[in-house]
Amino acid sequence: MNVMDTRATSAMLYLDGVHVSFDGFHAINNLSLTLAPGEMRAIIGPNGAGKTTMMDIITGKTKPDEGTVLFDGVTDLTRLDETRIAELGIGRKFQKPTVFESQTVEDNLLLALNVDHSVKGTLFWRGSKAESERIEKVLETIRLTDARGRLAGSLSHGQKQWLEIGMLLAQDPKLLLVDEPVAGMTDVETHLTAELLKEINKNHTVMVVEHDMTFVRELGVKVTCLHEGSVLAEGTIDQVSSNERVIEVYLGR
Amino acid sequence: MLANLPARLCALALSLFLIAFALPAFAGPFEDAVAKFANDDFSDTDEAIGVVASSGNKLAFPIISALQDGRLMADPDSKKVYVVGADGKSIDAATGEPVASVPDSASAVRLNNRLRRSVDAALGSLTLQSPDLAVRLQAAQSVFKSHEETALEAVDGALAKETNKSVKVALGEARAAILLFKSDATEVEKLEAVATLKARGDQEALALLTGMGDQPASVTKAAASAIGSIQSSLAVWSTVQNAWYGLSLGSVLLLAAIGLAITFGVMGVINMAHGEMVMLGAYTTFVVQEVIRTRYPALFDYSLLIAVPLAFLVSGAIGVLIERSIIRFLYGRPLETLLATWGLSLVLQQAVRTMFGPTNREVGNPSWMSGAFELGQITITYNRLWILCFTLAVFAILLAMLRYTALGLEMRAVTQNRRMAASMGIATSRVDALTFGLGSGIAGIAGVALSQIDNVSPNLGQSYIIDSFMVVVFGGVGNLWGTLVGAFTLGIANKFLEPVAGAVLGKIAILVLIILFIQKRPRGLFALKGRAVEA
Amino acid sequence: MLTKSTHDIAASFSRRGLLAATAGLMLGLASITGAKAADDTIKVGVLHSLSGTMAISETTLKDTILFLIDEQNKKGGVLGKKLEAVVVDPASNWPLFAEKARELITKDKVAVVFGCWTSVSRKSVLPVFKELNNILFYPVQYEGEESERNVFYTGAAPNQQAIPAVDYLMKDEKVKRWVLAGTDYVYPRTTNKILEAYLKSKGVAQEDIMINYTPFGHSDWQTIVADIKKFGSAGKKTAVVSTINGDANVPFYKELGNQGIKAKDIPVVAFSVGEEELAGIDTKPLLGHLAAWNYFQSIKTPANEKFIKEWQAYTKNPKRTTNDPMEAHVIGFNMWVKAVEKVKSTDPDKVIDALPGIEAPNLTGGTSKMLPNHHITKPVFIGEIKGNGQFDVVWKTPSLVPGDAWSKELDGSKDLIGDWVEKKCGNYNVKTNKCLGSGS
Amino acid sequence: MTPHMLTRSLDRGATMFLAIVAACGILIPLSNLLLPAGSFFQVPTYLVALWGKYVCYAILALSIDLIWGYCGILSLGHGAFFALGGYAMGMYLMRQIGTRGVYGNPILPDFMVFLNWQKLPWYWYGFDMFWFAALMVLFVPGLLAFCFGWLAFRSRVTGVYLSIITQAMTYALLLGFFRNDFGFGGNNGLTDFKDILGFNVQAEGTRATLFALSCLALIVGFLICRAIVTSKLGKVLIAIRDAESRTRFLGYRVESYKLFVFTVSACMAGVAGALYVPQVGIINPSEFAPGNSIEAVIWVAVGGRGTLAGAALGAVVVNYAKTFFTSGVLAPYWLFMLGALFILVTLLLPKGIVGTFNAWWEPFKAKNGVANEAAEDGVSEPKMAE
Repeated sequence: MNVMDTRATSAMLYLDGVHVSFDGFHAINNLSLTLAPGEMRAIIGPNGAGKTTMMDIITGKTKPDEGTVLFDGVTDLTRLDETRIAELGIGRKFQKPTVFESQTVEDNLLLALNVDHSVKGTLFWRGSKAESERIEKVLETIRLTDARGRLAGSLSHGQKQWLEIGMLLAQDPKLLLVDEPVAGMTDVETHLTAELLKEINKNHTVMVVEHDMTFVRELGVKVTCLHEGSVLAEGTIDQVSSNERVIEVYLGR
Repeated sequence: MLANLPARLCALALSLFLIAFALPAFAGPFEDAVAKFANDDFSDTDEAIGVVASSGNKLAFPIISALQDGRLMADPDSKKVYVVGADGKSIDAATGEPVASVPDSASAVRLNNRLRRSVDAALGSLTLQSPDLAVRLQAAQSVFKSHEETALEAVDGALAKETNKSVKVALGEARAAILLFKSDATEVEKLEAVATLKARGDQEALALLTGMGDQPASVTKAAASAIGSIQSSLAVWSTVQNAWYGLSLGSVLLLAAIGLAITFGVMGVINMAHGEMVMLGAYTTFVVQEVIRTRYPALFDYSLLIAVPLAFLVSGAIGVLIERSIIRFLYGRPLETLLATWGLSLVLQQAVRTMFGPTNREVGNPSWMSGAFELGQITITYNRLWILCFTLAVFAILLAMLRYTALGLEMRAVTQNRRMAASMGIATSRVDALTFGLGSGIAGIAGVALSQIDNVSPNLGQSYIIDSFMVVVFGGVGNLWGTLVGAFTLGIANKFLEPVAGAVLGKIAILVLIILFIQKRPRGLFALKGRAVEA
Repeated sequence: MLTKSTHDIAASFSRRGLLAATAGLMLGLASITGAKAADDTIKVGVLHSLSGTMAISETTLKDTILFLIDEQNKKGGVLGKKLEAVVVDPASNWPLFAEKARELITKDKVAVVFGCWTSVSRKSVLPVFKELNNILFYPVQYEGEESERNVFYTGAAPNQQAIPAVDYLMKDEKVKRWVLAGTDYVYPRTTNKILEAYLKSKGVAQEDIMINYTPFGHSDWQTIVADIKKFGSAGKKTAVVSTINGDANVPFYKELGNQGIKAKDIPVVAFSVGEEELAGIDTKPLLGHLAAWNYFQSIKTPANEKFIKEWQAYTKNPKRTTNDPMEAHVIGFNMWVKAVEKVKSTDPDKVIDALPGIEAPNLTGGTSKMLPNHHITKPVFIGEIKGNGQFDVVWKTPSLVPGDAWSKELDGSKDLIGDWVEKKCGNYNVKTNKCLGSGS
Repeated sequence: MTPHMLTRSLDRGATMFLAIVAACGILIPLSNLLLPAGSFFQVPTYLVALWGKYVCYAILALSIDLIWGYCGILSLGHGAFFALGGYAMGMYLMRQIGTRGVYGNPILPDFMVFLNWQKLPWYWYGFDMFWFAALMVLFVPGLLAFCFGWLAFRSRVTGVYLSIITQAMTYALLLGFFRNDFGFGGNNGLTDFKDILGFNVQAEGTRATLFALSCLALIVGFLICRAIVTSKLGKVLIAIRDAESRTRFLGYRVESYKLFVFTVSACMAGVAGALYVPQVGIINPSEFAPGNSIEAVIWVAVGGRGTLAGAALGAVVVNYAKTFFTSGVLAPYWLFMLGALFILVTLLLPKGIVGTFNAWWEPFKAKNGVANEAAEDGVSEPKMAE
């Protein structure tokens, strides 16, 4: 017990023995996973492995049937709702790019800034120079400065992915959960995204879920392979991709 | 069995009438009494009934049964009274002699409720020994109801000869009822009567016991205990009765909601014109019955069977039309569908109002849907029972259809993943139209059933639409079983609340409970869980 | 800072939109004000719902007025001018009733309005008629407790319907136990209050009276019919006095029939069920149930037979029924014509003053008279439902009953009278000799 | 509202809208009162009353647009808040009748006297004072909306479920207010008002003033809505409308936002109802009828969802159409017209009148070299909540 506790307190994210089932289907099955502060981790796994459900659990969208989910070593995430978890400093990018399509790129980022999110605060909000500067900086990082006035809905798929990452940056969370950031991107865009994530990782802990093995390889980080709701293998990309069970799962029996 | 009663009575009347025909008439107070029928005065008629019934004259039965059926004609000018036989031949009521024709100035002797009771009582004692079982039973029951002392002799006579068990019981009860109110009956007789009534144990027995007036102390005491035991058994039965009412209300709710469960639950289309589909089904029934009434009256009992497929086709076809012309442009915009279909419901209502007029139209109950039977101490009406069976049958067929037919499979495929289904070669737009048509068609069928218990007016649909939505939302969208459980839960809850809180407060309470329930389970009773829902 | 130029754009567009819209509305305004009343006709307003829930009852009344105007014009109109009907549809929407009343009087300049069915619609238009000083003929039986200068009540007051019916049941059927069942609105509430007080004054005990209210359009009557059955089996003769409103009656009677409650066991006397309502039901199981009205289609008088014939010819429907509120309109219309001819003017003030005392034949053989309280004298009939959807009159009052504006049975109103001839007051307290409230 | 918020909310479109409303609010009453009756430019009193009614409906439409157009909450029970506001005002007006009622009872309204009520129910206390009634006009609908919203939004009832339970709410209130035992006059409701703050409600001056006040309320309501939707809060609302869970993952407490606008909107609806009652002269439970609320939503759809001015315009256009079609030869067919209007608008003008108009001008705007930006009101097509 004592050993586990030490692990728990030092980790940025700590999942242990987590179970979730929907109508008898075990989506997450005794899942245990630890993410150290400052780490970037890639999560791979076939469809239905429970990757997105895991993210749902971490961000409070789904409550686990049992198990421990700790953030920053102390906070029990299973007791909190999405808003509170976001306020604690966990940002999430969805599998399908989800931006506010009827608002401008700039407004999207403005909404994401981690300033006062209360009703009163937003009602009486007046822009500040610091905020503008931050938005400016993020716009540059995600290369959307020229598109700042465009409706987010009119962006290309790749741009939307970036805008969403940009929103994560504006949110400035301690932990970023990034779900399939390069789905539908060109090779160039994929490469740029990998660079971007590495850049982000300098100041943030990042968890990336991705299918694209080239991309994962490019990230060059520790990889966890999920299958049927639990961890199948963990290690470098080479270790994992040579793991027999992983091959079996991916290629079918 | 009881359904043929009038026919049997007619036959009996005819046979007795033929006997009477052969006998010569004799003068006396009987003729004076008969002449009173011509006065068109309710008190005189009442008096005449009493005298005729107790006269012992062979004409008494034909006269009184003719009076009951409106076949006793009286001529106010000549004061002559005629009995028109069921075969159209007439006799002079006073003499029994045949007459060629009844004068034009004669009109049927009128009755009111008081007189109808007198007629029943008179006929009761006159037919206690009829050869026909059903008539005897009916007679015994009439005597029980009227419990007039004069009938005691006839009851005793009939009791001695009776062989049928149920008629015997009925006669025994009639006798008990008479004795209970007979002032000079012995205490033993009265105690026996109380015991008989206690054994009968229903509302009417209770009525007699509570209303029996001054009695010897022992009888009063026995009656009090009998009342107590009847009341406690009735209390149990009333719970059963409430449950039955709940089931019945639930079946009506389910029937109205089931089509909506398809269009709203399966397709996600909020069809505010759903109620109007129900209304169209009801009007189809009306049209079918009109045609049958004017052309093929013999088929009346089959009118609903004919109306069901027609209503399905009419509402279904209109449903397909609506889907093709309006709703298909609005997929993915459920709330706009709501607005467009609301407009549509206004148009349909006004269209029906223009075509059929604003007033209620008469839709009759076929004989097999009329009346009621007793189950223990509760009354079960045939129309409610058939509607319950019908609803369950529709539900089962629908479920089977979704599960086992190609269309059902396609429907489920399209619901779950439209793009995938389309890429697999399913003509999604055809499936959409058919699904909507199916939902509307079922609403039409519901209209056939609802026409049996409710108004057939342009407003018919309006009264069901909110309830239907509540049922579907309460049960859980996208789940037919949820709709079933939701409908019966709401029906039963409503019927158990109604006696306590009254109809209005009961309904308000149900609505508040639904609102609170949705807070607890935002997606209804049987919500789908997991990621699929959110996607 | 983020959307600095955005609004300017939106502005220019919504401005144009608004300008266009405003222009459209102004045109609309002009089209309303532009309408002018023609001088060679006398306009008669018809304010009955042609859509919505009340269309079921009110459409017939609209047709009745059109028919009467047609007949009158055949006779040469009134004061040498043709009558012209102005029909509006208040759509069973009470505020719309007030709006339409205002429109009829101000825009169309009608001389008189025939209209309303529900009490609430009358209450809604009442201030309008008072303010604009016009005349409303209200043809439906109602709860009483009202006598307004601008309204003439040609339907029955409670003492012209409810009390005679109860009297009949008490005397002829020896009823000892009463169920007062009604829809929960003011007419049944008031009628039942009056009846309750009346029954108690006749020695009926509280436990022998059961009062039950149901919502509008109530369709599931199983429980209530079972309750009535239970209440009726207490060993005393029981009757139901029904003030159940229109739509709810069909399922109510269907349930009664199916649960086997026969009129000879528990008769139901209804005040809102007429020939029109019965048209939607198979009446065979209802044989013997009663209704109390001031008119039945089946009443055989020459006037009635002529009326029915002409009406059916007018509507081109040989089966078209007639009913009590229609007769009320017939009487009201004829009274108005007589009053106008008497004062040779359609000026509301003159007509209002002329109307009390005017007599007009009703269709059942008598002559109804407009009373100073703006109610009329009417005969009361009790009819039994027959198998053919008609009524058979089993009892009638020996003479015409004058309508009471204020019920003698209620504490609040027993000292009140309406008298627009001498006292010029609708709610005059005879004890204190004062005209209460704003009634003058 | 801070001056800063006021200036931000006043763009040219808004200013134009306000100018038109203000002009109507001043000119119509003046023309009605000052010009001789019958002259061409004189607006007859009945039109003042009629248009006063439309303006109240416009306020209601505005309140619905605030939550539906900007936050994606489709309330099918907003008529309930309108009616509650109306009842609060109606109760004040009833108490003002005093001894002028037909029974002359100084305390009890007529309907209580003739149903033999002996004393005033507790919830009628205080309504003899205008300030109290005015407070209740805001407080009662606001409180109901707050409680209802607190329950519903916290447990994340959204989309059609929310719509259906709002409908259940207004339906339950409808049944309740129909009951005479509730002490609000049952089906007849509250009527026969005499005066308001000492002025005769039927006097032309009072009508004109009420009309002007309604216009003023529309202006204030519009400004409040504009201030809300042009603030950052407005952006959050649109974010909630378009992607609710995304907003939540950004750390916004979505339920608080919804609760805030829902309550504000209910209060606005209450004010609309309160102004409506003295002008139409009656308040009755049928205002709670679910159909009324659906119709109000349709006004918004017709005018243009997510365009505040459009919502107001829609209310006026639809109600004007109703007035127009329910008279004369068209009367028997007006439901066909109204129904067809609803169907055609949803099919052909999904953005409503103002929204379509804006979209139509889009190319023109681009040609003139203005950056192709989205404005909050209307240019962007709102995604329907699901």
